[in-house]
Amino acid sequence: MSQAPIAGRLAYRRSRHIREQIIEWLLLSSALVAVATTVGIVFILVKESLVFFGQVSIIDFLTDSQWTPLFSDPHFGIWVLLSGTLTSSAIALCVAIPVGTTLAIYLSEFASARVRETAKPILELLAGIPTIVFGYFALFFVTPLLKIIYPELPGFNLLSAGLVMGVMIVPYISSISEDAMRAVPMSLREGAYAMGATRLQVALNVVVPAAFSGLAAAYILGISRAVGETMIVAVAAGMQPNLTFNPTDQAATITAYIVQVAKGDLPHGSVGYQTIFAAGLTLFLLTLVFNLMGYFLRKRFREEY
Amino acid sequence: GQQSDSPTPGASPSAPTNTVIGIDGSSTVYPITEAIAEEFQLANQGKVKVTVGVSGTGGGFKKFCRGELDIANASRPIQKLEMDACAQAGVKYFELPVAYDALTVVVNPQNEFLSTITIEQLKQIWAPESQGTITRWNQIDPSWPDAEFKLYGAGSDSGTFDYFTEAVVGKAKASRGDYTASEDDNTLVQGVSQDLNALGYFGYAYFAENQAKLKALAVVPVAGGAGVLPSEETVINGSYTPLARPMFIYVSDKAAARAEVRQFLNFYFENIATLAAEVRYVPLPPEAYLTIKKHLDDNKMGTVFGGEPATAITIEELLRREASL
Amino acid sequence: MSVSEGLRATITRAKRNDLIFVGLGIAALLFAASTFVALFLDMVGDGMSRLNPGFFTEFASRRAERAGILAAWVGTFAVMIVTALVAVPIGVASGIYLEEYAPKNKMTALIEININNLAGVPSIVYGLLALGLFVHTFGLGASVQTAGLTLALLILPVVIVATREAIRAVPGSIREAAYALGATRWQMVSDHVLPYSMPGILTGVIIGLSRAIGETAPIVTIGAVTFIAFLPPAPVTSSPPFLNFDWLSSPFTAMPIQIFNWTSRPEEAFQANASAAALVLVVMTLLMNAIAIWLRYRLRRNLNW
Amino acid sequence: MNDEQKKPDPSTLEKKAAALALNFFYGQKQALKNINLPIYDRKVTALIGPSGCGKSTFLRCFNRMHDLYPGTRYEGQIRLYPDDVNLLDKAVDPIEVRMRLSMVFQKPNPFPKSIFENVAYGLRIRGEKRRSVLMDKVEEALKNAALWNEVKDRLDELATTLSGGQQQRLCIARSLASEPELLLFDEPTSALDPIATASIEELIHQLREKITILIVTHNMQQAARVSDFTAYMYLGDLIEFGWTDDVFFRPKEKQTEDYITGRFG
Amino acid sequence: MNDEQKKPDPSTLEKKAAALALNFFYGQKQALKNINLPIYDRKVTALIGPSGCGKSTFLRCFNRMHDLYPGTRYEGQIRLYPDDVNLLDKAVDPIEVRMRLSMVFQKPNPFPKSIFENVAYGLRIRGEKRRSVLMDKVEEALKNAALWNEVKDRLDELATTLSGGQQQRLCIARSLASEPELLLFDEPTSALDPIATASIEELIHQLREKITILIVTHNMQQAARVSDFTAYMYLGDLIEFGWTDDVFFRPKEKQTEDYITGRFG
Ligand SMILES: Nc1ncnc2c1ncn2[C@@H]1O[C@H](COP(=O)(O)OP(=O)(O)OP(=O)(O)O)[C@@H](O)[C@H]1O
Ligand SMILES: Nc1ncnc2c1ncn2[C@@H]1O[C@H](COP(=O)(O)OP(=O)(O)OP(=O)(O)O)[C@@H](O)[C@H]1O
Ligand SMILES: [Mg+2]
Ligand SMILES: [Mg+2]
Repeated sequence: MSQAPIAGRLAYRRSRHIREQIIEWLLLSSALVAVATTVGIVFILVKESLVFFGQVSIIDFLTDSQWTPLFSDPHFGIWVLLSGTLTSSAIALCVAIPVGTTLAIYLSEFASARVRETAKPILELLAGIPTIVFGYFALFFVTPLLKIIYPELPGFNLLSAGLVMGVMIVPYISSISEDAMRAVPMSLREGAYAMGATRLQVALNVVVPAAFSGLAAAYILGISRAVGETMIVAVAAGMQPNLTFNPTDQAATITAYIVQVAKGDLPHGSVGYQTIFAAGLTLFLLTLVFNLMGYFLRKRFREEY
Repeated sequence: GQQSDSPTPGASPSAPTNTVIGIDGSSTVYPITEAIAEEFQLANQGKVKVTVGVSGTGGGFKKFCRGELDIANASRPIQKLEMDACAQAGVKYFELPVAYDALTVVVNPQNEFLSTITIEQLKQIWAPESQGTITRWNQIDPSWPDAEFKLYGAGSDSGTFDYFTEAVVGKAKASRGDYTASEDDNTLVQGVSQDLNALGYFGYAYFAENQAKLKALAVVPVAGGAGVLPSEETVINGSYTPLARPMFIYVSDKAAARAEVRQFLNFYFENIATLAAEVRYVPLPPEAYLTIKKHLDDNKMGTVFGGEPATAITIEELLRREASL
Repeated sequence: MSVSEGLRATITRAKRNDLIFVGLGIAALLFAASTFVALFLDMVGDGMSRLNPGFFTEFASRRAERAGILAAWVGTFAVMIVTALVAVPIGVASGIYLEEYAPKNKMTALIEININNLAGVPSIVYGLLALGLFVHTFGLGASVQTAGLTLALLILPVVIVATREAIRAVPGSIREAAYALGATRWQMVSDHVLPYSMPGILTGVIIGLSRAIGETAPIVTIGAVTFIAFLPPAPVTSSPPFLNFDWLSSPFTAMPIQIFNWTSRPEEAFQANASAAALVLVVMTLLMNAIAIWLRYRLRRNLNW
Repeated sequence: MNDEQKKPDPSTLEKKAAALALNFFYGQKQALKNINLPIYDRKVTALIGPSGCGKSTFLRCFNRMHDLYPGTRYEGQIRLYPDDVNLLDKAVDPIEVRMRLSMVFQKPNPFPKSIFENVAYGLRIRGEKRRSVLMDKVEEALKNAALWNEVKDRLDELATTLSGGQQQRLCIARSLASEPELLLFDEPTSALDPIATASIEELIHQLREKITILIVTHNMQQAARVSDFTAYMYLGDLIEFGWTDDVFFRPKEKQTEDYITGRFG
Repeated sequence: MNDEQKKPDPSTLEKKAAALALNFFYGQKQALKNINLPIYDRKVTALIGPSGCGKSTFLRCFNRMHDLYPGTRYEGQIRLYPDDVNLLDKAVDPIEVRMRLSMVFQKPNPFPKSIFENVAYGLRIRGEKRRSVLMDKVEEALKNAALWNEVKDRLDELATTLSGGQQQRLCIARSLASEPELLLFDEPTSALDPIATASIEELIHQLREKITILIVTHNMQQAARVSDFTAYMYLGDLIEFGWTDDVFFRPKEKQTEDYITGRFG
């Protein structure tokens, strides 16, 4: 190719070129803020956790069956808090995934445009309610309600916290799933309808598999929300660190523990206080695992319509 | 200027009317300081601004010892770790007891068999060794029913927990773990009021506001003695022991040098007696306040507790210690 | 029609399943909606009596009947301004970078995984980050700016994702049209992609803000104050330079904190205050969501490619 | 046009279906105007006409596809023989109609399932569960669609991994598996390259031995190549219908001639 | 074919551009193979060929549209006259190229802005800010695109409220406003109805007085109607190029003839 100088009318305009470059760098640096945030989170959590693990063996942390870091006889078994977190999340997901998915399918495949356009915003409003409000709702409304059916239920329990958390997550799941389903092109549905499939058959056999990666994303976000939810469990699940997977028990979760200690009376820098960073790190890693799983699921099953 | 070393947020050296007195710390002390701050600002028509936070005693001291606060609310004396931090940052402080809280042991109002309990019995119930073994009323006293009890208490991150364990079990932070813990005392109230076999403890204010839903137990300090119910009188006369505990504010030396902080502290000690009672705490006798106030005037700084937790501090004992400063 | 009896029975069965599912869908919808209604009525019942003008114009007080939410709503408002001012430019710029500029390489993949992950990081972990970074390392204190920055980081992924989706909805043909006329990349973005994706971006921003507005855990963790009987300094002054940024470093309280504080008061009367404040907060989020829906509807009318 | 020699009078042929005074409306907009068109049994009928003239709309009336969208309205009849019922009758279940009349679309639209499951789908929703029956029918359909050799070793792979032409043949196999009486093709090759197009056209040639076909195409060469009858539509009207070579070489209407020779508009 | 009488030897004509040994690659896939094609000044050149043969790919080389997508690669030259530079040279700024060579797409793609702003956009990015100049040029361009009368009273309305044919003429006006030297049309009428198509063809007729035009079309009738020269492409190769009526009525290649008479594949 000729590298001869190009006639003026077609040569690069330097000023324009430089301006474009600068803009690109600015945009890139904005995108890096998100990376910096993660780095910041990891840095803070790891730095403070190192102090903690300097005094508590990581083996104990992972294997001890008691969590009494603030007692005179301290134990640091994170499993105790994890069990609470996992149980409440599992209850929440048992509500949120079926209800959310059913709703999404209903809105996307069955409901009329009118119903959909009315229902979606209302559901999104549910997602906008401050979680602390949900917390007191669980404690003062749902728990007494459950007690009518099951009088033995303690005043604080994972069950009502989990249920309310599930309701809170429903809109996240239904909204994202519904978007994913609506993105499935009509031509795919028509293919199935043309063979004589009913709406439900089309929904379950064609739309749901086609929207799989979107559904996975919705579920993963739901899990992250459940695992990371703080105020509902702090208020309604009781603060008793229990190694239990029984929904009718009361138990502490990682998040509830952190928020409580963060405003408690412990001297900062003490091992007891440092536990919140170790717990925070655990929580971060837990959600990281779920999110990475979601990412790869999405990548693997990216829709090619 | 007077502010340069006090980076209180919002402080603007050029405009003294914008001065802010930053207070933070214990949620237990909060209602008292809040009441004072409210009245003080009214009396001042907002010329001096006061903020009160609830970061917990630990969070308060953390900021206090970094020089970020003027006053720290504390539901326990300053501890060794925090004294070191303060010393390192060159923060000196006045330790000012402001009122008493009577930790109240409560049961469900429908509980017929309990109205008095001894410290010994409480210890039996709450000791770490009891976890999993002592779970029924009749294990404490055979005349009590054969039913499982449910325990409610302060979160292990709180000063209340530290104090109660020290006073009852004899060792701070020594407690059984299988009880419902909450930082939010209302949830404890809720729990005890709904549970026939509940026993719990929390600050007097929460009992006082919910007397219809709860029943306070008279506590027998030493075996064979008489039960004492918590009240202003029993705290002041020292008979409600060991569950009466003092609460403090800590004022940094630099803040104390500021006119508006002085003004605030003066207001504090003039009004504490009425306001503390209003928010259901037990004020100290007037002469006690005079002694304490005098530390401030005499520039007597430091703590009288040596960084150790302390219990069974009656007002008398407190004053004795204060005098030693 | 002549289809075999067996087939007709199969069809009938399939259609019955359809009906059953519609029932389930409606039940799920009613379930979600009735939770919302129950929650709302619960709050109205408890808090309505406190909703008088004074409630909005009074500061907090130890006397429940005198206490108001002036400092709380002003604080929330100030924090939201900072949050929006930080999150919107950075989030939109990141979204633009990722959609319009980023080459498909490892670094972009990393940024993407990272943003996906941040979207699922529990809010309390952001609180820990803010405590370590903004409060302690940068010494910003528990101020409006700290809370604003924290919540900005928290909603950054929401804004980025919404921006990207809105940008992706702009058809490639519009981009090619602009390029074909000789537009540079940035001209194409600023003249076309950005304006046309505004409805989507705005919706994302508002949804992000309505999430931020109800967040309790992170602000509790950074240690926002609770009693404050004055407002941050006004951002505009009567003397030159007419702008005043002191409000950024002013202490503040926010609606969720106020609610949290009131619910933990011993006096029964404060519970009504808490309900009333929660009601105000919910109505605030409802309004924001309503605005988002309205905007989305209004602005999208013009965009039918 | 390939059967020029044996070209009897259409009225002697057996009909598979017929549109009678068919009108169709999208909301207020009338897309089909009084269409009367016979579809002869085991013949290929091509629908041609400029874009937007209503070809797809007409085709989709046959399997009641429009029922899926609100605001659409049929008038008149489409009779299906030998039962002689009106497909558009409210009392007729569209699901039953669609089980008898299969449709292949412009863009290949395989389900996001395995190749096997795609072809078996029609049988499954008919309640067939026996693996061996399914297997046999799938094989037969894939053979009929001239795809068996290419996919027999990868029946469990995702259908979306096939090439465009293969996907379209898969969609045809999917339609064939449930043994429809009438196959509806809506521009089945417009998204395909010439080679894939040729293979689909070849397939249509073979299929017409057994099955009635109605095909929409925008490609006049294709219509000429594959069909026995051609219908020319314009702006919702049926302008001309007849043997394909008559329509192409001896059009009765000036309009048809203009379109076919490229002078319309 | 309208200019049959005055048909000089092409080599005597002035060239506006020329592809020289042009190869083009999408990643590994070669989409254009050694294309040599002159584009004569102020003539209409039509590109025809079956779907996927590389017509659009070729057209988009001229204004460096492929630069926007990663993994594409040019080889060879496209020379632009009278400057006589290689448009594909790395040292050539694609922005400058696009400012001189304008493109109109298959589907009308007006910006969702006012009619006025659509047409003025090319001038705006050239830095023109004076309202009066913009107004004049917009009017001129709309007149040249035969749209002025229809829109002169509604210049502030959204362009998307126009009908399809009007939108496409608006896109042409948008291209014309910045006075390009070469207009590239990629199937500009394939999304339009016959009436709108006719109006665009009429417009092309008028424009060729002033401007060089390269048009891709899948409609052979259209190529025959509007172009002076026709190039027939097949699977990335340029098979035949010449005066339109020669290519249509006296094709040199068997392949071209087959395609034009509908017998390919
Ligand atoms: N869903 C719809 N709502 C309203 N009008 C529609 C709808 N679908 C099609 N139309 C209109 O009905 C007319 C016939 O459309 P149809 O799709 O049947 O045309 P066609 O002949 O298949 O065209 P093409 O060759 O482009 O596929 C057109 O004017 C079209 O704009
Ligand atoms: N972005 C791309 N990446 C890879 N291959 C492509 C891409 N775009 C087009 N191709 C391939 O390049 C070849 C030429 O495509 P092109 O779009 O130029 O064809 P065309 O002649 O314009 O066809 P049509 O008439 O359908 O528009 C085709 O085989 C096509 O599949
Ligand atoms: Mg069609
Ligand atoms: Mg093309």
